Amino acid sequence: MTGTATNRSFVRLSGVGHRYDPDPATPMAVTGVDLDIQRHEFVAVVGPSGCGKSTLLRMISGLLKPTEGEVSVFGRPVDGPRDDVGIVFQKPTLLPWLNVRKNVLFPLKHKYGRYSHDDEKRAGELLEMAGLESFADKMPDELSGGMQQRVGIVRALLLNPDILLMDEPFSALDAMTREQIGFDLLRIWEENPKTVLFITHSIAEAVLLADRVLVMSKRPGTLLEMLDVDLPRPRTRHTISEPRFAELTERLRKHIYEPEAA
Amino acid sequence: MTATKVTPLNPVPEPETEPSVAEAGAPSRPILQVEGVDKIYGNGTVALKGAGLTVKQGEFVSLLGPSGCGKSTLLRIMAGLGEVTTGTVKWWEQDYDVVGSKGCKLAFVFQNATLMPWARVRKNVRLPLDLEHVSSSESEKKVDDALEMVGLKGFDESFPRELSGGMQMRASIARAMVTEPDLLLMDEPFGALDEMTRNKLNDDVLKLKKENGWTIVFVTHSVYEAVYLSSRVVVMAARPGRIVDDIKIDKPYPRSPDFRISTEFAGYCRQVSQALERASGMGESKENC
Amino acid sequence: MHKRITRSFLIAASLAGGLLSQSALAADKVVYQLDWLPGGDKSPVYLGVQEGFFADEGLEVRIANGRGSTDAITKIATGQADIGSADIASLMAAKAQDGSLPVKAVYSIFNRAPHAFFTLETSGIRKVTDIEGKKVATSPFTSSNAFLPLVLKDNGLEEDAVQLTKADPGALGPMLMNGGTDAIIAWVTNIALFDNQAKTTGNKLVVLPWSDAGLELYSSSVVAAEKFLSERPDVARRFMRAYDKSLKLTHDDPTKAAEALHTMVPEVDVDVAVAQIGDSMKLIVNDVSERDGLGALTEERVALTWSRVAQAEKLAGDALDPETVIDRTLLEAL
Amino acid sequence: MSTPLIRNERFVQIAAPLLVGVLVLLLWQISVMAFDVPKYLVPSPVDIAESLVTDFSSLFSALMMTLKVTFLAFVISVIAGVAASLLFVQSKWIEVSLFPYAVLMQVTPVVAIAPLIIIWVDDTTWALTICAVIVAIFPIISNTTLGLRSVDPNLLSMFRMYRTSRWQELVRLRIPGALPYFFGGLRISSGLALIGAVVAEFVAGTGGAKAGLAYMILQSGYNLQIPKMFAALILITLTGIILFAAMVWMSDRALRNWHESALKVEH
Amino acid sequence: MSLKQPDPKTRRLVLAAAPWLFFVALILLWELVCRAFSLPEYVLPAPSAIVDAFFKVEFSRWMTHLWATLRVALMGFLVSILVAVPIAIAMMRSELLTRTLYPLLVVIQSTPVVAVAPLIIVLMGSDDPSRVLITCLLTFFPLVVSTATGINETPPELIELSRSLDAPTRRETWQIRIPYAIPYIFTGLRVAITLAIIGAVVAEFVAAEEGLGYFIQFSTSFFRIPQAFAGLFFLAVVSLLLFKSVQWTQQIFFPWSLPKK
Repeated sequence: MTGTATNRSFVRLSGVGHRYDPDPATPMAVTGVDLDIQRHEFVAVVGPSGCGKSTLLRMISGLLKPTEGEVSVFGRPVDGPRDDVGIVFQKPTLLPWLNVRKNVLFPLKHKYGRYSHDDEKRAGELLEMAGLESFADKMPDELSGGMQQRVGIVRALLLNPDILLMDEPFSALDAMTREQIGFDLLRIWEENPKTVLFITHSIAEAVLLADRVLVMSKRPGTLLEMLDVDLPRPRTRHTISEPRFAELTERLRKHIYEPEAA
Repeated sequence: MTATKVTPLNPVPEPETEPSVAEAGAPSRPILQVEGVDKIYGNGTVALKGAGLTVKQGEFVSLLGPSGCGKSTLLRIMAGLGEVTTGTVKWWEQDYDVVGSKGCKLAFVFQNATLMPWARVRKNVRLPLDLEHVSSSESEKKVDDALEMVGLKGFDESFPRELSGGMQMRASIARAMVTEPDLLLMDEPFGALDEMTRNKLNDDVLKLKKENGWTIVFVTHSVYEAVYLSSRVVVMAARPGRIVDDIKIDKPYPRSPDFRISTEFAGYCRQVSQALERASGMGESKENC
Repeated sequence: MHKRITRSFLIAASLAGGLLSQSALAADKVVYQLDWLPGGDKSPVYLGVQEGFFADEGLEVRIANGRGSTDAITKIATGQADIGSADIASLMAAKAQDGSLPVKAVYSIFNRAPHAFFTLETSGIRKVTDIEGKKVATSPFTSSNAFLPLVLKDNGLEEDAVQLTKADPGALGPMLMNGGTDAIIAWVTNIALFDNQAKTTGNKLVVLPWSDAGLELYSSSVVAAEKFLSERPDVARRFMRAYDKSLKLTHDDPTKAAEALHTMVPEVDVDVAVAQIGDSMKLIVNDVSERDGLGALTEERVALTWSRVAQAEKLAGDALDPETVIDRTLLEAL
Repeated sequence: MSTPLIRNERFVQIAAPLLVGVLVLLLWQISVMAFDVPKYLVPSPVDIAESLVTDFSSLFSALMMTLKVTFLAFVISVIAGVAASLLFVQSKWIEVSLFPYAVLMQVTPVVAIAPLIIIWVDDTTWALTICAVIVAIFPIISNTTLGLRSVDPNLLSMFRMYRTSRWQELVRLRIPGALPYFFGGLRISSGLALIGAVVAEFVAGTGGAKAGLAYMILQSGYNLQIPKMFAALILITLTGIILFAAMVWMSDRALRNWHESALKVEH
Repeated sequence: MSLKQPDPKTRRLVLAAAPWLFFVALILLWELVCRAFSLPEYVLPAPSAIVDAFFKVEFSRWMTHLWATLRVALMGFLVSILVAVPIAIAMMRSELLTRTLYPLLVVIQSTPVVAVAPLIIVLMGSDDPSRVLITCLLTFFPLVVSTATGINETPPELIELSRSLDAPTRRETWQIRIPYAIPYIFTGLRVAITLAIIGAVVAEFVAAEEGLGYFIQFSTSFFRIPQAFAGLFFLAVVSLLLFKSVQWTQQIFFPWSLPKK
């Protein structure tokens, strides 16, 4: 069931599980997850709502301690919030009182209390890469949902993290915007390779973006299936109409709806 | 369409064609006629410009377009909920007054379930009947049938908050069903649900349409959903909101989930996507998607 | 032009002089606590300030408003004020309940009970006994309330012979004029005020003072903190000297006193204040003061007052030795 | 349950505030004794408790009087406030014309108008009630109006589609939808009715022998029976807390079917 | 479908005019009633008599009284902000503290301030500090509640962001939680500012030598009802202005915190 563990594994989860309530009678949110993610791999996780996808993500980020098993990054166990992790949330969660530029710089301001001129330059570059340079001085509420989420991604990239954790980042967006921003993400990822863990409930999105798709079961969440996506990169709008794409999505759909049959 | 032909993973048995009302030979009567409708808001925003559309008996029409293209505005006008600035709207070839009389019933399903939080599911579903002063013995039966059809049997005494998002939406659909409407208007009904729930409800809607012979106008953001469900996809552009394309999906009902992985489906999706791209390019500001 | 320069020079000089004298002499500060809002009956202390009687004694007096006698006594007891005016009856009642209360009466202002029934001619009430079964309104803060049962009893009436209503003092007049009540309980010091109001509504005011109905006692007095008396006896003496002087001048020249009050409290009309002074003086300068002297606190009348207070407050007659609330040293030093 | 009491959340929830209460009382008692604070200044908790027992009959009748005014005022506020809200939602014109006066009533200190009301109204009980209504009515009006107005627009559209009468719309949709807001207003208003009754009695006086707690405070203050004064004060506070708790309980019971998110109503 | 939309411009205009027209009508009616029934001034003074009384009082006196009230109200208002915000922050930090403090706050809130005001004056003196305290007792509770609510409304994602950055708690409080609470704090401030005026007036009723509350009390005790009314209206106008200025402050300095149209 698990991917072939090689010594090149960047993020490694071994027998990881979590239970929110210390009472042992309550069910585990996540249990028995073994997973190896390679450096600069794009991994998507799909599963029904409440299957513990977010719990998994929080354990990798160090925000949540696993109650069983161990998470390690580059061979070192994770025991607290990590510097080299960027998180993108379901909602953009920008600070409404700061303009776009300051929102992007917020992690620095928040972590160190200040930022330098060079940091501002870097923020400018990132915004430019995301096609947001002309919006740098706008307030978040002047931006559409899609653009706000782009700012959220840029913000996560500011500290140049090795790992990018994305928790259903596009689920609040409409289908068209969602598709567009997905391609934008791929472009940014190809320009600045990161290890990405991308949580979504959209099968099509997972297949379109990821190198590998993991399927999680209902609570208690555990890894059911793993699917390598062999669609060529760079992926574009035309990828969607490839028969192979339809085939892969359908296979995943089967796994999720009738896991026993698959 | 130059998609390479591939064999589906599981060979799909050819579905038996359902003789839909529209194709049954009966004179397909126009249920809804929108002609030259403009809608200008108080602040000068042109929400709709010259919208024209005819919906015939038994059709499933999806309205698809970028945000701000006026598809919800158009749908509300179709429901008689908004006034038009210019142009005409006819229901069953007559004025709005006819709506609600026998054979001319409308029902509306909103983006959110919009259930009354203080009332149990049964009472929520029964509401349209209560508003029409239907006797309780009659309405109870209808409510039971509707709940059974949407698969909420046994949840009739629950409160909305006790149901999941998908189940709330089912209750909302049941509420639309109880008056046995002849035209069902749905405004992005599944937009707030996750993809898996959404797929399930899509199949349910198709099943209910078959059982009840509904005519449906359906607003959505999703190309896949539009192609999967509709007999026609109407593509709209923004600023000003207008209709730019009308694509027929020539796939007979009933449709099974296998339709989703067919080349045909992919082809339609591409066609609609391209129309949508063109429509998005037409707006004044491309950035503001 | 020339004149103006001279004047401003004079002002500057006097200011400088004031500053100098202050720094040189550093006047003793005294806080005088009123038991109610400023009014004509309180004018002596204002006159003393305006006429410079206190300044002459090297005192700097600040006047604070109060809300009833007990409020004034409490503030003096807790050291927020040094000296002030309050009903001696309230002081006795308080002392009887808490013997440690460190406040003493040093000078009587009203040697007669100021309490009275006010009614309109149309009510048909001509004497205290007519009040039976009538509606009577009173203020919740007044010491009159305690004496009402005594007055009723003295006149052969039951305690519950009247329907008593308590209302804001500002509302009493209108209530009477309006027919909201048959009579009110107020102080004779305010006859002019109510009379004016009665006149504007075409009514005639009838006043039935309780002192005429047999209520003989001391009332409003100057009371002082024991600490003030023991720690700054000289300041206290100087204060009373100036106060006594002011009171006499108020009697002789009510208009001057009223103007002094108006200067310091512009909200008070001179006319009203003059009338109030006139009414108050009947309680200050009368046959009792003729006999005992102004401000006197005779042992006999103090004992009489206590017996009435004890009756009114339903206290045992031996709950208090009335002499313990009296300090005559200042009177003697006048 | 084998979990020790200190780990039991419910126990801690109740015990912690109780403990603080007891500590505060102890501290109070000790400091009054240690610094020999005179009774006429601050009485000790023991003195107050003693007064609560010995003066129980007079305190109790005063409490009843205050409660009477409070309940009258509360009931009138609810009826008149709801009526005003129903009037306001009938037309925007009515609302914009009348709402400022509701606000005016809210910003005017009742201490300042109470004497005037006493002049206008003969019966003191009613005068006090009116003062208390002036204090208590605004939260009901503003919350209920807000509630009647914040109907789910989609539900409203649906009612319009079925061509429902205004009356049906009001009864079936607006009124039930406004309940959480209304209860929010009720919670605030119940406390204010009590405070209004006390304030009014404080400045405006009281009727005859039927003196309320505020008059009791004044009277015992006047007679320097400070423990009794504190006892009356404590009775008022207790009444306020009980009223508040009763309202919370009532709205919880009435609204338990609502989803939590519908309950975020603040005045 | 031939229904015409009413012209929105006219509608707005009429809606803006309605309250003023109503106000003028009300005043006229009032004046008329007073004259027709020749009501005595102490029952209900006519508007003309009130205006008259207003101008009879010297402007500088008005200003003296206004300043006295305003000074106490604003000081009380500021102090209660300084007290309430830290309490709300502390309550956010510790669940136990919330559980312990909250009942105490409810007790304070349930005790009528008018009843304790005389005690405070006796204990602390009849100067500004005790008046400010009386005002604070009235204002700080709504502020604590609204600030605490606001702080708890912070999106959990942002708290996670903060924790994932390993930022000090102090910055989490000041850079995320407090700004997020600002719309709620302003809701509390709007309530508190009118309560502050009420508090100042209550304090003046207990002990004062100047101030609008004192002025009103003084006027009634000398049976000058029109003057009392003039003071009352002046006070109401001042409260409304203060209320508005809180709104303006929010509009000018925190425009982002206003609800979206």
